[in-house]
Amino acid sequence: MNRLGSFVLLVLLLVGWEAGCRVFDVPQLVLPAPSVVAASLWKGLASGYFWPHIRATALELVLGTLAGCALGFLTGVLMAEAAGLRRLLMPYVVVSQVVPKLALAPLFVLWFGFGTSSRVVITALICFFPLLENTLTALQQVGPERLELFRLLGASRLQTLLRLKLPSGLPGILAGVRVAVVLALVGAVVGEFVSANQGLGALVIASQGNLDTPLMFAVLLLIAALGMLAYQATLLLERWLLLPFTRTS
Amino acid sequence: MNRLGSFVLLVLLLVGWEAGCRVFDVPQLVLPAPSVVAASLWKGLASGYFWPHIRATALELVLGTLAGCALGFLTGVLMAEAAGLRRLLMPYVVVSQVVPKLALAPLFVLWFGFGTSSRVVITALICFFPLLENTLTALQQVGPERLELFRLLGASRLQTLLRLKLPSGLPGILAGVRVAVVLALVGAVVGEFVSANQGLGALVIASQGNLDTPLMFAVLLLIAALGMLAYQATLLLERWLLLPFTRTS
Amino acid sequence: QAKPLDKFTVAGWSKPITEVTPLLVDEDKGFYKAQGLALDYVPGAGSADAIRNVLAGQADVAFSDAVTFLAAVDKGEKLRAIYDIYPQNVFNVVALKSSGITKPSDLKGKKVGVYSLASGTRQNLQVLLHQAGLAEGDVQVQVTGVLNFAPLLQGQVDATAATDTGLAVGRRRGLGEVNVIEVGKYLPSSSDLFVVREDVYQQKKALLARFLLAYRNAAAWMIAKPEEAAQLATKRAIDGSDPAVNLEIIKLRNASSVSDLTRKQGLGTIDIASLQKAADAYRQLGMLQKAVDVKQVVATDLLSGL
Amino acid sequence: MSDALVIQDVDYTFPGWPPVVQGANLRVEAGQICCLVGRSGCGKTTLLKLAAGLLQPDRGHIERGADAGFVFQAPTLLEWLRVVDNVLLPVSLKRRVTSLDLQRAQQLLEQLGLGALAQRYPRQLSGGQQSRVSLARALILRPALLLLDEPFAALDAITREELQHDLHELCAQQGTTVVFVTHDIAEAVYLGDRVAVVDAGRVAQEIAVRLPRPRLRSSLPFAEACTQVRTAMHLDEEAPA
Amino acid sequence: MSDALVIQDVDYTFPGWPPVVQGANLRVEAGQICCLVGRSGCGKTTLLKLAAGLLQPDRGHIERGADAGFVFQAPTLLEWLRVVDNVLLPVSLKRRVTSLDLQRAQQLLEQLGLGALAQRYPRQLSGGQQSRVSLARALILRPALLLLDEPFAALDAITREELQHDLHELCAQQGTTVVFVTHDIAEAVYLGDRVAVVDAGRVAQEIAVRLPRPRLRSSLPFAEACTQVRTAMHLDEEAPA
Ligand SMILES: Nc1ncnc2c1ncn2[C@@H]1O[C@H](COP(=O)(O)OP(=O)(O)OP(=O)(O)O)[C@@H](O)[C@H]1O
Ligand SMILES: Nc1ncnc2c1ncn2[C@@H]1O[C@H](COP(=O)(O)OP(=O)(O)OP(=O)(O)O)[C@@H](O)[C@H]1O
Ligand SMILES: Cc1ncc(C[n+]2csc(CCO)c2C)c(N)n1
Ligand SMILES: [Mg+2]
Ligand SMILES: [Mg+2]
Repeated sequence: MNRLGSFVLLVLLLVGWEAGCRVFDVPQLVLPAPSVVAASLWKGLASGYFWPHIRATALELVLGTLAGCALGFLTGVLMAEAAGLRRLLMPYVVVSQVVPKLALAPLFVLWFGFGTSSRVVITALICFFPLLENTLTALQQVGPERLELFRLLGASRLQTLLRLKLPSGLPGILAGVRVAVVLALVGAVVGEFVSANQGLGALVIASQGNLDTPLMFAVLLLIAALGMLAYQATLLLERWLLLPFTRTS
Repeated sequence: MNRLGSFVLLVLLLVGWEAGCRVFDVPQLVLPAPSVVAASLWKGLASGYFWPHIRATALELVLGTLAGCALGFLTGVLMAEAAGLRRLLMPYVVVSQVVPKLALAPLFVLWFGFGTSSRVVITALICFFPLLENTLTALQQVGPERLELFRLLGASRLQTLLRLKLPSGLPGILAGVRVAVVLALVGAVVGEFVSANQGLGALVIASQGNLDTPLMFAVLLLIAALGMLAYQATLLLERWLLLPFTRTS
Repeated sequence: QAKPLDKFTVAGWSKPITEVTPLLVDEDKGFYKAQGLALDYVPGAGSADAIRNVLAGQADVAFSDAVTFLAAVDKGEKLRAIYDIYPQNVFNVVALKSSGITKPSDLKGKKVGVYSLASGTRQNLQVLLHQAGLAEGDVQVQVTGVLNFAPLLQGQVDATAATDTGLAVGRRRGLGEVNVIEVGKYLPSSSDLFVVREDVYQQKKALLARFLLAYRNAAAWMIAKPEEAAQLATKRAIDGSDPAVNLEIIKLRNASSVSDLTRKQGLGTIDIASLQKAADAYRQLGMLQKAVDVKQVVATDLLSGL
Repeated sequence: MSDALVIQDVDYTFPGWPPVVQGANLRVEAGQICCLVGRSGCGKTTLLKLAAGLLQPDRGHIERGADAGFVFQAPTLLEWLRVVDNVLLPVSLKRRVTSLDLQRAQQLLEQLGLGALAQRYPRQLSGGQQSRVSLARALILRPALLLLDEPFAALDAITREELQHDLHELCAQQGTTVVFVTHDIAEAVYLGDRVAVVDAGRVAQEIAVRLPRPRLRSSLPFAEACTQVRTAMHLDEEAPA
Repeated sequence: MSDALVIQDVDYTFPGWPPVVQGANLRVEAGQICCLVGRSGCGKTTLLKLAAGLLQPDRGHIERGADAGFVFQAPTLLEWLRVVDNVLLPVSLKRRVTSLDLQRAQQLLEQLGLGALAQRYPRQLSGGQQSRVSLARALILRPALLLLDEPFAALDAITREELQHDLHELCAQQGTTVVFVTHDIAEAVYLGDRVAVVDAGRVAQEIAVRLPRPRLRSSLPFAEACTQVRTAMHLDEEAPA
């Protein structure tokens, strides 16, 4: 039903866009009509032109997400467990977030080289923050009576973390993962803007330089599709992880 | 104590950086020493060169954060209340997030002009997602027995939302605000990369074009300071809002 | 007060930087006010932005490099170039002295940096390679970002494509001994043009002519009084905090603003023949799909009336 | 007299599990107090939630007046509101809280022995105090029907007996109908006009308690009524030796 | 015999509030059952948490053996674990769960009347069932000291009396020391070797119950012991008329 609604909405948007482009005779350089974009997309896919780029970005996305989520989660756990560490490190974390990666990307290249790794680092750096904040908050929200229970049972700090705080903070943490996955793709693409010869981000820039706006939109579409895919995968993971909270039998 | 620790860490980092630059004779173009950056920073501040740019970025940050948080919060509430709406709109929201704003910024200019507004829109668009996801999750985590209570008391949907779901979801929502505020600054700066004559982002680009790395680092420092300020303000707001949960008397 | 000023907007390829000082000093010098214009500068990140803003009606005239202009025409956009801002080719390829790279053919197999895949540096690198019978595939093109000399210093690229001002600033920032291959030696052609939409050109000739006159005066002033321009840039240009650097940049731009033709026929005169040659070269390189007849897309009448 | 609550032939099953309520019937006349007793897990809470409209019966039919006060088995207080605001919650959801409401809340708390705790947060109360706050919350609007799920379970004998007395007075005064779940047989007999014994999701037996008020717990008829309920619950074989 | 729990001159104050426990003294000999009774809010739970080491006394001194089982006043189950896993939680925090542990958990649940519910989640249980699960959790490791905070408050009379019996048997067999908070005087007298009356944060009086086991609730000495406790609690003025 809602998939249908979503689809109908999509069709309406596309038709409106196409009509707008034709009626107002919008220059292709400014905003290409969907039909033109579709043609460009099809051409790129059929000729195999897009595939290496998709593969490059997907690889960075996966590696960056894994690294960033691991980092964000671990830092969040550490900071939640040691308030002192939080006060010590949080300023640096905030700085690492607000400083535009785009400006630092040239320096990353100096440090990490031109390979995939420099972009994986950027991706990880961009996506680790939401997970950090959500983990931090979720772990601190455990009811005091449960903490008392675990103290009574002589649970170690690690056990309390793994067996109590993590499961009960899971929904909040997973909200952070959803945000992180989406940001990771942004990170990967932005990293490619600056320093990559391959990948969807590099294609965007190249198409901008060629004034090939239809190609740029086609690439943006691919990026959107990749993002949807990653997001849906996260939702599936989430549904599976939250089963114990939702199962009725 | 930890402020002290954080400060000591900072000093150590700076000293190490300075020493590294001097010992290895790193070209300024590659990585300027802190002393050089400090000089550039001081010059810009003293001459008043930075102030209009700081003001421009701060304005965008404030307006964008307000708009983005309002949007993210409201969308989150709507999606939490109407699961159908979530399935309908979420794909579009995800697309709006993964499509790189940097690529779209030129189009934003066409739609919203060259004024502050186009950057406020970008900022809002970038920072609304974490708040959306966290609101969505936090509102759905209310205990079923509390919902039953409110049903029994004949509370309207709005009342249940305002008087039950919001207060009990507050910690999670505020985690989203913390992420949003930080992302908002990134959004403002990235927006300025493309379409601004003024602002710290514009200054970064200008300094890069001039190969003036010390200036670039000085501007990045300003951005970091602005980010810290915004983040600390959020923490204060949070502490105040969560008083009822933490007060002991 | 006399009659109200007409709003006039220039879309640039950059932020309001020292290079474009003639567009930034109206408050001080009044070149445009004198023509009844209230000038506005909208920034961009590359010439494509400038062209796009003009096409969308956000600006009246675009400050665009020649390649981007020709590519837009090639894509079927109705545009016209009305003023040659820099008749000289400002692009070059820079290598460290120690690399032994001195001519285009030395680049074979090397790693060469460009600002971005969208930039004029890349297109001009291609031109250069073509001269040596090489194609882009014969070198490793590496995107470096605008801080392009840093990887060069660090040895992460063997050479990097740049502009004359970029190189000058780089030298100031401690680039050291380098070999410079100037693209202008191989393809002497215009770097940047003022570009307008065909319909605007047809309908607002008078207005455009007033603007061009004002710009020509401003450029002439900058050539005549580089020190004053450098001083004003400290106030008006976003990157102009150091007057000495400003002066160097301004002198370079003054040099690229004049050619034999402009000395004869006045600043801004478009050299149709050399632009046609460039267009043909770009076509050969595959940067353009169709043959562009330059005569059809430039306008000389606006300047000749001045 | 009219019925304030009618439960007729009601079934309820949690999806995927065996039925919990099966063929339940209960009528409570207006102004009466009906006590529900029964073994743990027999379906008392479910029945009460059905009566309150929180659960929809799979079959059968339920009738009741509009406003009901409910005390959950667990206190369910809002931890970000002070005690007095928790008590006033039902009022504040209906209209602006007046100083009269505040007064009444304070008076109720006083009566429940919590007068000094009005400005605390729930986390600062003992278990029994919390359960009394939730009772005050149910009473603040003077509903015509009270559905109470073991409201006194966490209270000591003295407080409990005082509150039993107070509750009865209050309900008699205002003509409130009460359905009262309890595990304490003496409590059921002291309070109830009728005691309904619930077993396996239905009302197995109803015992009218026709003792005059005030009821003396030490009196013989009282003990006899208790025995009657114990028998109905199969309790009078003394606990296994 | 040695003492399994010693509370000596203990004070406790929640910061910013009046003292809750003041000069509390209690000794429980190994293997004894000591019941705590007292008015709601008098400090029983606080005392128990002090005994368990969950709160640190401001003054005074507490001694006890290493392992203690605790039943909180509210069940406090982990909602993402099935009943049996909740019961096995203490084991799984100590070591790998063996099939023997599983067997024992199942048997405990059986004994508490929850045999059929082992695979449910806590949200699928009634209030009394949840409180029994938390009791099973406290018993699974056979601790030498049990601290129970109204474990049977949510249970019906039958289940309750059965469990009182079972608990006593179990503790007698294993020599377990028990501190048992309850509001039910008969329960205190049935279970306790001693009944300690708590008032205003201290043990106001201790009453030894020297009845032979099994104790008959209907016997005269039993009733006398109850009266004794009621008197100590100033309860024997019959509830106000
Ligand atoms: N966190 C707290 N802050 C302040 N006061 C508290 C806090 N917790 C409990 N108290 C107070 O301490 C007193 C003793 O509480 P405690 O929970 O020990 O009572 P109790 O004897 O167990 O009562 P009940 O039988 O109702 O469970 C109560 O009056 C309560 O209001
Ligand atoms: N969500 C649920 N899903 C499945 N079964 C449930 C659920 N909630 C309750 N039950 C079962 O329904 C039965 C009746 O539950 P109910 O809460 O009505 O019992 P009760 O009489 O109130 O018991 P108690 O005296 O222990 O509170 C119990 O056996 C319980 O296990
Ligand atoms: C004199 C002059 N210099 C540079 C450019 C444009 N340009 C050349 S390379 C590059 C990369 C920056 O992203 C840009 C914008 C121009 N048109 N004219
Ligand atoms: Mg119940
Ligand atoms: Mg207690």
